[in-house]
Amino acid sequence: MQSLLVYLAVGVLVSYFLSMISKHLGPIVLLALSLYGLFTVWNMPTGTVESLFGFEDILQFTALSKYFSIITLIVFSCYAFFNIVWISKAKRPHAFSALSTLTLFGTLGVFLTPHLIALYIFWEIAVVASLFIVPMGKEESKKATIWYIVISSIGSYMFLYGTFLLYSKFGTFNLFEISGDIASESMGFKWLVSLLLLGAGIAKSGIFPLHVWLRNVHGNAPDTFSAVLSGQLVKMGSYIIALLLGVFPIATMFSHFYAGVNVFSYVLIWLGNISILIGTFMAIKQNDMKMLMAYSTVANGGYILIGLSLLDQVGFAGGLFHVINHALAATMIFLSFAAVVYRTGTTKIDEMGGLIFKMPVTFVTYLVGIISIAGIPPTSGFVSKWMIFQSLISKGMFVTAMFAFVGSIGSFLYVFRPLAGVFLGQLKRKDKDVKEAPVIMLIPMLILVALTILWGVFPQQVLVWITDVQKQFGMEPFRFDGTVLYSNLGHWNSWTVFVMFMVGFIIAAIIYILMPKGKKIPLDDQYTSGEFLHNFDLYHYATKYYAFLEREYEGHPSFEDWYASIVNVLKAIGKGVDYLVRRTASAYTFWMAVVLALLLWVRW
Amino acid sequence: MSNIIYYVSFILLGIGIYGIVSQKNLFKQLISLSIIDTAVNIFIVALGYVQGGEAPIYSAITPVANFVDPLPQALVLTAIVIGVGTLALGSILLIHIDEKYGSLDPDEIRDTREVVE
Amino acid sequence: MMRRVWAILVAGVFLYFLIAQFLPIIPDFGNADMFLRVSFDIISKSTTSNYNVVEFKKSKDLEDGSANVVTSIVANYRAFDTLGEVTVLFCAAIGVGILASVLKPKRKIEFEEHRVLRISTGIIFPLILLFGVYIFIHGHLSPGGGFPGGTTIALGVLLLMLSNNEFKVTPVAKHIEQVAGAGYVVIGLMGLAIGGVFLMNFLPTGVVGNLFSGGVVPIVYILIGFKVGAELSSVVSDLREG
Amino acid sequence: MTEFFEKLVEILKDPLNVISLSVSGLMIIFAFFAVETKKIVDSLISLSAVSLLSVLLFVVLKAPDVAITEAAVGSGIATAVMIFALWKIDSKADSDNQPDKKADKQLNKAGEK
Amino acid sequence: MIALLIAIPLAFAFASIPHERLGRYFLPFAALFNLVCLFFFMQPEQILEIGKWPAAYGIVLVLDSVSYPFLIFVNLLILLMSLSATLENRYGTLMLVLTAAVNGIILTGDFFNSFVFLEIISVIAYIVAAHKDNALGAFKYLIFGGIGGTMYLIGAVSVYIKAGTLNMAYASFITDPLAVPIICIFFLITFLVELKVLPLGLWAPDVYSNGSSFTPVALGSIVTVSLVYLFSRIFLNIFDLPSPELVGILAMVSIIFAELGALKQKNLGRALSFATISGISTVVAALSIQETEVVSAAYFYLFNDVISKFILFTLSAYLGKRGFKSNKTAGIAFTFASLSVIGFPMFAGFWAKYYLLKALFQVDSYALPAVILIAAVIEAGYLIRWNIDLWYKDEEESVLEHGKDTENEEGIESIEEIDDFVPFGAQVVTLILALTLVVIGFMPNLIHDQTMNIANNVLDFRPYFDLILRGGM
Repeated sequence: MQSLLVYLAVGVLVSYFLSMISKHLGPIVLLALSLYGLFTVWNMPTGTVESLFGFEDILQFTALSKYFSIITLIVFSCYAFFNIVWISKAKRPHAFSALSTLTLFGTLGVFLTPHLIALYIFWEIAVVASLFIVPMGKEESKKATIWYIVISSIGSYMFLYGTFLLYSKFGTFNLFEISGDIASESMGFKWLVSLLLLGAGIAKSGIFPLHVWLRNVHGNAPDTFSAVLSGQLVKMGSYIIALLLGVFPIATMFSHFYAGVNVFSYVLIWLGNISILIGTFMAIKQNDMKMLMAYSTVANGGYILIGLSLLDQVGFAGGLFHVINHALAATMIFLSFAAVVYRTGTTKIDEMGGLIFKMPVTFVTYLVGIISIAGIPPTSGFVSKWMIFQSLISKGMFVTAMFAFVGSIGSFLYVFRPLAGVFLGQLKRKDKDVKEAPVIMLIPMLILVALTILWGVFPQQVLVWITDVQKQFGMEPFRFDGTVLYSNLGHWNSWTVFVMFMVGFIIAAIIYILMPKGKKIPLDDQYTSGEFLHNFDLYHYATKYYAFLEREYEGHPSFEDWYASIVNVLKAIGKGVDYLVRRTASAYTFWMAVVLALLLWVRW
Repeated sequence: MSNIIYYVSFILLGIGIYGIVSQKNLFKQLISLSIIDTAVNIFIVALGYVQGGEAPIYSAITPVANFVDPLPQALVLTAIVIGVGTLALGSILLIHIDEKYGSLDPDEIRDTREVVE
Repeated sequence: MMRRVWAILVAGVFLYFLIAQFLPIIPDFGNADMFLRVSFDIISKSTTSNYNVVEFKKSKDLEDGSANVVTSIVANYRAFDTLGEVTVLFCAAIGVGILASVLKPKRKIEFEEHRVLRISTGIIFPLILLFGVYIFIHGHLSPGGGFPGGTTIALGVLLLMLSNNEFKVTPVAKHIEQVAGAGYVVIGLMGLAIGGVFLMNFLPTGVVGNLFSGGVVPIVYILIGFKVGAELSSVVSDLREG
Repeated sequence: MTEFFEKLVEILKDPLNVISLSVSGLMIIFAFFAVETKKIVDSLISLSAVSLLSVLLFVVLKAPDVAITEAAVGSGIATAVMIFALWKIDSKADSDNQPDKKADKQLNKAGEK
Repeated sequence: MIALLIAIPLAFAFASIPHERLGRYFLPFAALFNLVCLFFFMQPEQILEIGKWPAAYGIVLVLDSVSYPFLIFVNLLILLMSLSATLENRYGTLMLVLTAAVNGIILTGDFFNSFVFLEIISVIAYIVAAHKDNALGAFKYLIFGGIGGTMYLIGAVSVYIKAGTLNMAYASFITDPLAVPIICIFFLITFLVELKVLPLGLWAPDVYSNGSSFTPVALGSIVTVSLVYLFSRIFLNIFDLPSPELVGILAMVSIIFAELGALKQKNLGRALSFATISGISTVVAALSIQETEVVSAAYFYLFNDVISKFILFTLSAYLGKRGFKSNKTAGIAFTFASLSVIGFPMFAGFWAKYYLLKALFQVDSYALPAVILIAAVIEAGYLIRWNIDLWYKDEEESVLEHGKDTENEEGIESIEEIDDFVPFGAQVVTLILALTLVVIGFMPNLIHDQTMNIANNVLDFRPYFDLILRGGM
């Protein structure tokens, strides 16, 4: 592990200076590093302990680390592969490659250490590195960066405060050593510490109170980096949540509340519900496809949080599983968007259309991605959602189940909008000569497609990792053999389902081939009252696509506005301070008298 | 005359502070500052006074030492000179302010500043 | 009007602190007992030796030979403070020079010439100069010293300015300032060289009360006098020329 | 009440005390005038008066060195410097310089309320 | 021998009067001379009785293991500033005097002498503050600082009245229990003014934001360090702080409000001056908890804050309306400095915050860490905004209007040397300092051992007094 981190640290400089020769070399270095890392991590036995830079036993390779590092490295290799061509569009290629490598370094470090301070250091490294990539995107990305840094540092400073609280109580920074004796502390302390430490995770994975940064940042970041942001950096938050919920004996720390779920988890579950609701409904509104996927990330973060905080055999496994398939799905969706933007140059849905004829492979990637997001078999997205639903139903938490259900219905709706708007429908005039994305870009997308379907059909590999995690945390591991997954309500055989789907697909294909085709009419063929209409936008799918739904929650409260107004209040106070500064010495002397009076008052 | 001189110097100091706080005109503030200096000097010298002591100078009339405390006087010498240095700086700064804003009244100055910034 | 009320309150806080809190801890007026203060030994000039009675024109070769105890403190016991004090004035002079040099429209202050004033100034100025020099040469015997002497000289220069408009302080003042200031430091360094300690009184301190007594004290005061005179007159002329 | 008067009388026996008391009273009056008057010139003059009276007080307090220094520095150079500054400020108000009239105009404006 | 640290710069200053630019050339040599003396010819634990007068009567200069590191740090800062700043004609002389005064205020062991040096520093501060036609701010500072200086004078004299001597070591034997807190209140007010703890630090932003390349550095870095030394000497070593809780609370309030004030600013210099206020308030708040760990962490924090603000202020003075696109080195130094101020890992600032929080939690104070972290969030907000804005700014349009010094020579020179606007010396100095921050970020013990040593020494009075008693040259 130490060697891997050192290689990455060196790779930062190497990729920077190689980019000076040719800007395409930077991503290649990153690709090589992440493939090497993937190879190392895949074969590394869990439980190995190493020292880093002379600090003893600071790196500890747990099953959770293995799971998350593998996800990270897969995402990063596809990202780097994709960048090899895309980098020519980047504003500052050298800095872009170097900072991407630094981000990988930071995130891997986060996953590899249980030492809280080291974890914080790696965490902040990842944040800083990504912080300076984000503003390379669109014009609004500068404002987005402020959102990003402020909310992310709120989270990480909460984490730091909690860390030091633990340190002042137990005198150690190692999470695993702490976990034993925390249960004996006072209730308030337990609540405070758990919430503070989870603050980082909540802020990072865009759970409800701190979800506002996702739209700006994912929407405005450089196109391929959005894939990393949504597919990987958000998962750092999920890692923190999983780690704490697994390591801390939450069940014994807090009293049971409802349906065998303790109070703390119940709070978290409700946060997850609200995130699902907000994410889904806001995603339905969006017209920018990247922002749409950002809100879907919020919703899926809610799923992961619910699954993890159920803390039982099936639910926890489902949450972990949802991590990996949302990572894959989000990455492929954003990469396909990046490919589309690479060719057409816009992210607005209603400025595109009919690209299915021009970019079929990209379309397939996107299709599989949204199927996985919407949780339709045979993709891996279904498996995780099935597990989470099983756990919810078996616990009898029907309200949460309803929220999750609404969430998946909504996800059908919002993923269909870009599908219809961007790929189906009429081809725009300006897109007449758009070509399919270059091959280098297609390969990683296809790899992701293959992985999604593979793990949807044969989930054993992933489940092995997950059950290792559960064994390590002392939970009852998830039961499965072969492609058959057992829950205490029933079982599910993904292979059978896959076969059935294939049959249905073939039948549909035959019907499609045999039946007569529909006739194509160009848009300008239609007219009203003898007038030819040349405003095609009115006829675009995406215009007023879900008007009937949006009408229902128009004028909803917007959290961005709330936070912005808080900032304005702060600025008003600052203006007051500035006003005081601009007085003359008279006012200063008045303040001196006030301080003197205070001093005298305190003495008695 | 017990402690009256202390009260006098304190009252002078209070008047100086009152002037700094109450007067808008910056020149007045400078003047009040120098009043404060004078008050503090009087106070320090009074601290060194000894009942029935002579001026601390060996001379034909006072051949033997029955002196007031000379050290506070030495300190006050320093303080006076420092005060006048500050005063000269303050005056030249006032000239600058008057050049820049055309007034010594903080309100008018503030108005011009709002225009400037 | 509200300003005044606030001002009275502020001043009241300070006065309350000074009178109710600070006054009780300081001795009553005139009752300071000298035996607890270092200045007792300074007066009897026996800080390094044991107590001895100092007599005017008799006792000789004491650790400090100036009849004026204040001067002996200023220029000998606490000469380092005086160095700093000179430096403060020096900085103020430089500052006035800098700030006056960047004044945008040059507005020299003009007076209508008055004949009586001119002629009488011509007569009086040497006397003022002489008086100032006297003050700081006798600084260690009689009241006065470098600062009042130098200031007197500066006031004489001021009188010259008032009397005729063409008069201005030549750069000679700067050189006097330089020589005097550096001279003070050099005397200190000579003390370092001879006595091994900075600002040491390395000359023999003669009989108390003689003109040539007190070791370096008169020299220091003369230097200070010239320096202060040059600085203050350049300050005044800077302010006038603008 | 009575013992206060006795104390006062016993204080006023010494002419030095009489001098210092009257001087102190004058100083306070002048200082207040220096702060409160409208025209800067007047307040400058009363400021120098304050420092001159403090010279008397220093003499009473047996501090001739301080007295002579204050006389030369505090009330000599300091007042001259400030007067020069005031003249400069007024002479900017408009070109010709009769300091006092300008002082009236410009400082009534400045020193109001 | 120690006196040379003060005498040589002073002699240079006096000698450099007649020629306008002479002082500017003397300055680096004087600072270098001091450093060489400190490193090779002077070791700690020695005192100098000036004029061979015994400690109680005369003035003593003390070079103990507390003042030694401070001296080295301050002289180093002066040397760097002399290389990085553009000192107009006579300001070099002033800076020489400032060198002497700062060395003096750190070395001296005498209350009145420290007052004299304090006044020298203040007078220089008034002059320097008026640079770039900033007379109003300077005048406000003059009046307010004048009152503060008066307070210090009264305090020093009343020390003499109560203790019979002005020497710091002997002054600690004041028998009257009532007297010490009262006297300390005088000193405390002066320090709150000079260390710009709100609400007494309100003068600072108007003074620091005059867009000069050396005003904020000289006042905010060099003078502040020396005053922090004097603060800890008086309140941690000789007397003890009156009502430390109140001081801590004031400092916390000052941290938060200064950050809020900085959040709103449209002018980089002004924002940075507010940031300086909050930084130094953090140090004061930490010093008011008189525990070894916390004090050492406070010195570490001071070190980081001073160096980072040095870089930020210098660059912001030269920046004008331009972004970093044309000048990468300046940009990198600026970014490193701001990341270090916020306290990101890999920089010294992280270790400053780390040690501070660790020590604070060890002494069970939970409010100050929260305040520091909240302040860090706000700081991150606006500093990153400035960084992004300057890095990704096109040369022509400037999103935020920048400084009030744009109409004078800054604006003109910006046209011909658009591509490389920071003078070479400033670039080198800021880059060196930024790399120092990184190096400390990887090897914090270099500084932490020193600060622990200082803290241990400053908190017990015994060795200091023994040193004075032993006397010597």
